Amino acid sequence: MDLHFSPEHETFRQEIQAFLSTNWQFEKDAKPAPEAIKAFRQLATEQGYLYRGVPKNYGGGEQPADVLKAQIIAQEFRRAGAPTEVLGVGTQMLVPTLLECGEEWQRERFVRKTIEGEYRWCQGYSEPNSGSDLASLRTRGELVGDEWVINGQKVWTSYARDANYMFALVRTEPEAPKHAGLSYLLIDLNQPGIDIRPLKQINGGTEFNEVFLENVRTPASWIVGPRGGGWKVSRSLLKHERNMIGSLDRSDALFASLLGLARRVQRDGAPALQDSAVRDRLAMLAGHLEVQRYSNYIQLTRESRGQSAGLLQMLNKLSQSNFGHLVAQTSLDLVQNDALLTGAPGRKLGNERWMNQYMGSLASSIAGGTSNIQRNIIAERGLGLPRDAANPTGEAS
Amino acid sequence: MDLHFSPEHETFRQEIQAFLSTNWQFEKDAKPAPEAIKAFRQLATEQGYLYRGVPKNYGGGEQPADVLKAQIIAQEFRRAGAPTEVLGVGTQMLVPTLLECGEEWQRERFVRKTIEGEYRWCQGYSEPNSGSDLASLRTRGELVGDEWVINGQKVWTSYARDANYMFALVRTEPEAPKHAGLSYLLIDLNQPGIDIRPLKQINGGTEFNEVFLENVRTPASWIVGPRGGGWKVSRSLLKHERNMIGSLDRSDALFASLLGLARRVQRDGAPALQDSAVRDRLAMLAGHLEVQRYSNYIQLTRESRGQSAGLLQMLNKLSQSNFGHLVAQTSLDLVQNDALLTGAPGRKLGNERWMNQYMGSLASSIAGGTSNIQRNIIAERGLGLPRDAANPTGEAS
Amino acid sequence: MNFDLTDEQRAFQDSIANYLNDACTIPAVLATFEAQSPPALQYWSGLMELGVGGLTIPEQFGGFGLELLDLAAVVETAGRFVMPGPLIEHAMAAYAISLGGTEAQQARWLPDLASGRLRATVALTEGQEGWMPGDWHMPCDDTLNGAKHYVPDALDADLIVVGLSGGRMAVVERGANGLELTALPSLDGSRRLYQVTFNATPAELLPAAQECAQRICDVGLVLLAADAYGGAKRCIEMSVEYARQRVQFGQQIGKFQAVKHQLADLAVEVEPAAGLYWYAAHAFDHERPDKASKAAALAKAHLTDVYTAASRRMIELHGGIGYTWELGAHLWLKRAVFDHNYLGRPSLHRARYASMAGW
Amino acid sequence: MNFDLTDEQRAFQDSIANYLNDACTIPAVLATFEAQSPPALQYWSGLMELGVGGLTIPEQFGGFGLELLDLAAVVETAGRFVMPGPLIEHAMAAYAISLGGTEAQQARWLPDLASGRLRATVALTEGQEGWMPGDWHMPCDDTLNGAKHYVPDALDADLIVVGLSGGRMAVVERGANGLELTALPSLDGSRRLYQVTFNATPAELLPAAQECAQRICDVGLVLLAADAYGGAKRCIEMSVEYARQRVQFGQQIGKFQAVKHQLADLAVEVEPAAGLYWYAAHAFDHERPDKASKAAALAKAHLTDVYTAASRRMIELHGGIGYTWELGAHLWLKRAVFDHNYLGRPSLHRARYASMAGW
Repeated sequence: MDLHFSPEHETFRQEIQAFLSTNWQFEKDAKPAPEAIKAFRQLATEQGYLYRGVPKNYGGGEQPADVLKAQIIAQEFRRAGAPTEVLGVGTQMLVPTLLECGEEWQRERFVRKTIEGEYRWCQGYSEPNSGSDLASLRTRGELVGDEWVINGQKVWTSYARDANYMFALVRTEPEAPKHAGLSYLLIDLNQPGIDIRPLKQINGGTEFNEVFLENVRTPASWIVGPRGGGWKVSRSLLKHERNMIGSLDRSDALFASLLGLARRVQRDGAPALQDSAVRDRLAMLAGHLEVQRYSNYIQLTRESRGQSAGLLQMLNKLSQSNFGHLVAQTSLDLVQNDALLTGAPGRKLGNERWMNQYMGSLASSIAGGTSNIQRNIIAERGLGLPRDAANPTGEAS
Repeated sequence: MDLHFSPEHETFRQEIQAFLSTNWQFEKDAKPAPEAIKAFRQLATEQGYLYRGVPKNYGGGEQPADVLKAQIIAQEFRRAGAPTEVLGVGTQMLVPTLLECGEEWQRERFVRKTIEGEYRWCQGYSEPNSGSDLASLRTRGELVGDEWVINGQKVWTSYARDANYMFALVRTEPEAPKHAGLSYLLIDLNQPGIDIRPLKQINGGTEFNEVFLENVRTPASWIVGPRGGGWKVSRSLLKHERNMIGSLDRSDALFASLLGLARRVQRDGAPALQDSAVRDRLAMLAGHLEVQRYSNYIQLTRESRGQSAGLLQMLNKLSQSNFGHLVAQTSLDLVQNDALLTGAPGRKLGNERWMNQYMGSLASSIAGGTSNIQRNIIAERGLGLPRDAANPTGEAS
Repeated sequence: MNFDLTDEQRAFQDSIANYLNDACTIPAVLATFEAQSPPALQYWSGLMELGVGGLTIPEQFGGFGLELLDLAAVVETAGRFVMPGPLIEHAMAAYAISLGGTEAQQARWLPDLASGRLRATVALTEGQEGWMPGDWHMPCDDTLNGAKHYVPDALDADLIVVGLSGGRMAVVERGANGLELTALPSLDGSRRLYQVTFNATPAELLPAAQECAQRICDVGLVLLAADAYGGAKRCIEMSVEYARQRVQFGQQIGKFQAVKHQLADLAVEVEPAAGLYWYAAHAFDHERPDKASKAAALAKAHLTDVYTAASRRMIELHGGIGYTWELGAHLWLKRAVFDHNYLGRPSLHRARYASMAGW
Repeated sequence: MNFDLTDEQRAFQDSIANYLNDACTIPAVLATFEAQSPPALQYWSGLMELGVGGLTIPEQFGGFGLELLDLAAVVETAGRFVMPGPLIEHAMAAYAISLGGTEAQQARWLPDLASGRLRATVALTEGQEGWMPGDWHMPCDDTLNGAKHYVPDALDADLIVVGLSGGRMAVVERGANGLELTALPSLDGSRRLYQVTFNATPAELLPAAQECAQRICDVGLVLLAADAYGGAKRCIEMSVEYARQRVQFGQQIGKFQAVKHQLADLAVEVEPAAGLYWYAAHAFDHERPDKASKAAALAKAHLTDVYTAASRRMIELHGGIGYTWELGAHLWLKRAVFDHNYLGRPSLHRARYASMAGW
């Protein structure tokens, strides 16, 4: 057992640090011009620090998989405040899918422009009547001549207003059984018939949107995988969706803030952190946090050896949501009066910022597979309990 | 709203107190002779204080239903340490069933001797493969001449070794659908073919037994209700099974002991009860206890008016189990080192007595309908969620 | 033994519910969040017409002279509808004048508080926590100087009852000299909060308030508990309703055993807990003040904890739609947070309970 | 970055499991509860033949000189089988002599502790709580006087390492003058407890133990955490197994979504938590003692809480049969309670963690 990095990896870290100190000299709070960012990304990609899983000929960094190097890059880039890969479903979901299931011309056409940030994608999966149950999607696509004509409605589409393209699951084979009737289509959003409406969230944010599609058209060839194979293509993404390191960082930061809150807030004339009930509660949370940390290390270790992290991997999301709920409950007790407030434009945000976490922790047990669906998956695929058609896992049964 | 009893009921209380001071003059710790107890019970029954729901001609007290009078009787008898009704499934389950579903000769033959304690009953429902799912019972009864011949095995039979009779659900109509094949039979245990084996429990107690029946015989007429009607007959008992007052008393006593424990036990050189985490936890439990108390009052009030207590009634058992689990968790934290011990013959019992509650609280979420079955009942019958054949409620679907 | 609401109390709840069912729809409450001006007024007149303002005000001052339980039952119903406006604070202020004012003060203000012509609120905490009388530090001079925080619906109030050092209380009238209101960004937009600053502001002391300051706080605790019970119960009903309608994987989601059990677990927490606020309200009028205070603290702590759990569960159960502004499930969540921390977090009141219980 | 057990550690776990699978069946462990004489011996020789006794004892004294993690991995496996006997206490005693004894003492005792020819236990608390070195009050004189409580498997022990005032430690040998053992009725009958009384009993001081007394306790905390993890994991496996076999209402109970979710919720608590004890064990050998103590406290607190929850859930899930003595599910429940409160309840160690974290 060794929690340090190998000499090889430490050398790699120094290499990165040298690269960054030469090529990214902005202060933490500086706002560099978009061109500077673009140029830096390109350089870092050429060095093989970004888009490591994407071949060079599509504009990627093309490096052998090494989760430890990936972690070192993430750590050092963050420390330097340097731009990382463009975030979003385009780079994180579409690109890996195209690399795995796309045709050559599709990769050439879409990958480079996506990782350079020119094509910005949104995901068209969920529909109003298909939240957990994606197999029941109803948005229809009909092949008319050499074009798909698409009609329907998508929902929970993050950042659709910033996107110029969508990848979507569309029912193209209405006669086929549920899962077999879906195709994975790419759609240009810059056309008539597309109507994007922001969905206001309970915390006042509007990252989500409804997208209405009325006689929207896309070329017949803009299909990834075979007709009716969209479900399978969309599932191939699952292994690319994870970003454990980021989630552990968030938990660490969350806990550190909570501890700070408990130090700042007074209870009975002393910092709340001196109250034995608060100490017990925070130490309990610390236990959960360390569990996440070491589980993360175990997964990194196994993946870096090409082994499967098995059940552990299936537990990450639920662990994470549970932690968020526990933090929410604790913070409500600690913020006292400021829980009655919310952020307002132009007003300095105090402890009421915790109310965003209080609400946001609910989103995390809904988005990306509800906690109940997670439990089905854990029980059936993880623990091997007998499957039951009436116990959905978001999976074709 | 009035938490006091009416003048009529207070007069009744005085009447009871007068009766008790005249007729039960034993000290709290005295051990009166069985004859004295029997004579007292008979007198109290003639006065209409015991067996109030049983007609005089079967030896009962025969009084109009009045839950408040029943509560007053229970309170005053307990305060005086006077004998109450004979406890057990005979008086609490069989007698009401016979009164509701039995034939006249059955009532005459069995009721009086049961309430006088001469006939001691055990219940033959559960079987090894039918815990929650009673409809799948397999013990068979065949009518041979004018006798039922019974073969099979019952389990979880409380106090079977003290009983001389059993009432049992027996499959007499093997061709009929699951629930329709059961009959409710009365069986004399004093015959060959009965083999009673104690089941040792996790806390070392042996109240439960297995009862093996091999060619056991009972007269053809010792059937309550029609052939194949046993399921329905057994369900008619449900409304007699409750004893809310007793359960609230138990919760009160449990909480008072826990508080005493927290006062006695030292933590950081002071009574644990001075620790803010312990205070918070106990106040939280006090909330649950008061919820039970007032829910109990509401139910008493409604029942005394002939109204239904509806959903509240369905929640009692789960509330009670949940409270037991919370107490168990809290006591484990409080008893500290004594949690490592258990009671031993001849040794004065200290704080380790809590380990009995710690284990017993598990029994309460298993016995008499598991907590999961309770949740199904609450959701379907209480909240009106759609029934599902795959969500058992212990009820014929 | 009679532990239940009376037929009259239930009938009154029904008439309030009938009114709010039309007037206080989810879109209407959502609109109050977005309105520039304070939102309370629209429900105020309706409720006052129904007589709510005077329920617990003595008959000689134009009220009905009823008990706190009668009012609490109404607040339960208002809580079901997450009704906007300072119903609870108005009642606390009226109690302060009833119990702490001179006869002249009572005669001057109570009739108009009963009819709803005057609206009142209370200004208690000066910063963090500090809701209970022992925590009030504003000096009690001829005029008031200092600031009070988290004052609900102050802009709309004709009278503000202010907590002062030593547990004293005084009344400040709308537009008084040196009175300044700053709107705070309120999480529960249907209960708008203000910072209230006093600068040599004239105020009228309620001479007997000092002896009953805790009782006035207890009124608030009991009514918050009632609001929480009503809200939590409604959360279950809405969840059940949604679970019966929403179809996923070819069946109503209410058929999934996991959903059933989550709702059953919620029912067991919420449903039997009404008695906590009933008893606390009843004790206010019929028991020694210390016993009533204890019951009020426990009811507030327990029921507002239950409410936050219930509202969170409701949102989760609704899935993505539950997280949308439009659906309005968040109204209950935000009210639950208000009830939870306004007048002090549950753990504070559990600690008070423990002390009052002599632990 | 390499955070996992090694292939060697796993292989060793497997060989222990193979042995215990035959030797340490549920009926065998149940029999130890009922046996008149202490039950540890039957597994002792088997484990010692496999080399467990000497894992962490230095090579020059006949051990393997491995790290605490190597031993903890074995204890995890023993925990899976609720193995009777003082494995943990034996290890604590051996560490006390390794770290605190003179070279002569080491040479005298360690080889026999490594081979298992000698068995050892530890005597720490003197009444309520009082497990950590600062709580030991027995005077450290030429001979020992006083009593220690809750001493596991003392009757079977050749050496008892006793905690003394000022965090000192001394060794008492079997049959020493004035040494008296009284059996206590132990909830976990596979770890029998004794009250040990000393009456002018000769003892040999471990001169350097005072500096490392906390480290010796940390060994115990880490190993209890490992035992708890192994036990909790086994509870899930047995529950899953039963849920796959038991049929009610015409289907395996593991098909019911409620059962699925209860087990999934358990898995999320148990499965990822192994790293807590791994890290604590690793830190013992590779980090500053204060950092290692902190990790040990957290691992013990967290994992033993998880274990009690898992064992209770397992019994509930088994229904009536789970409540029977014969099935043996209670063995895990009782071990969970032992692990939970032996060496101090979780809330105590969370409070210690909070202090060590500088909160």
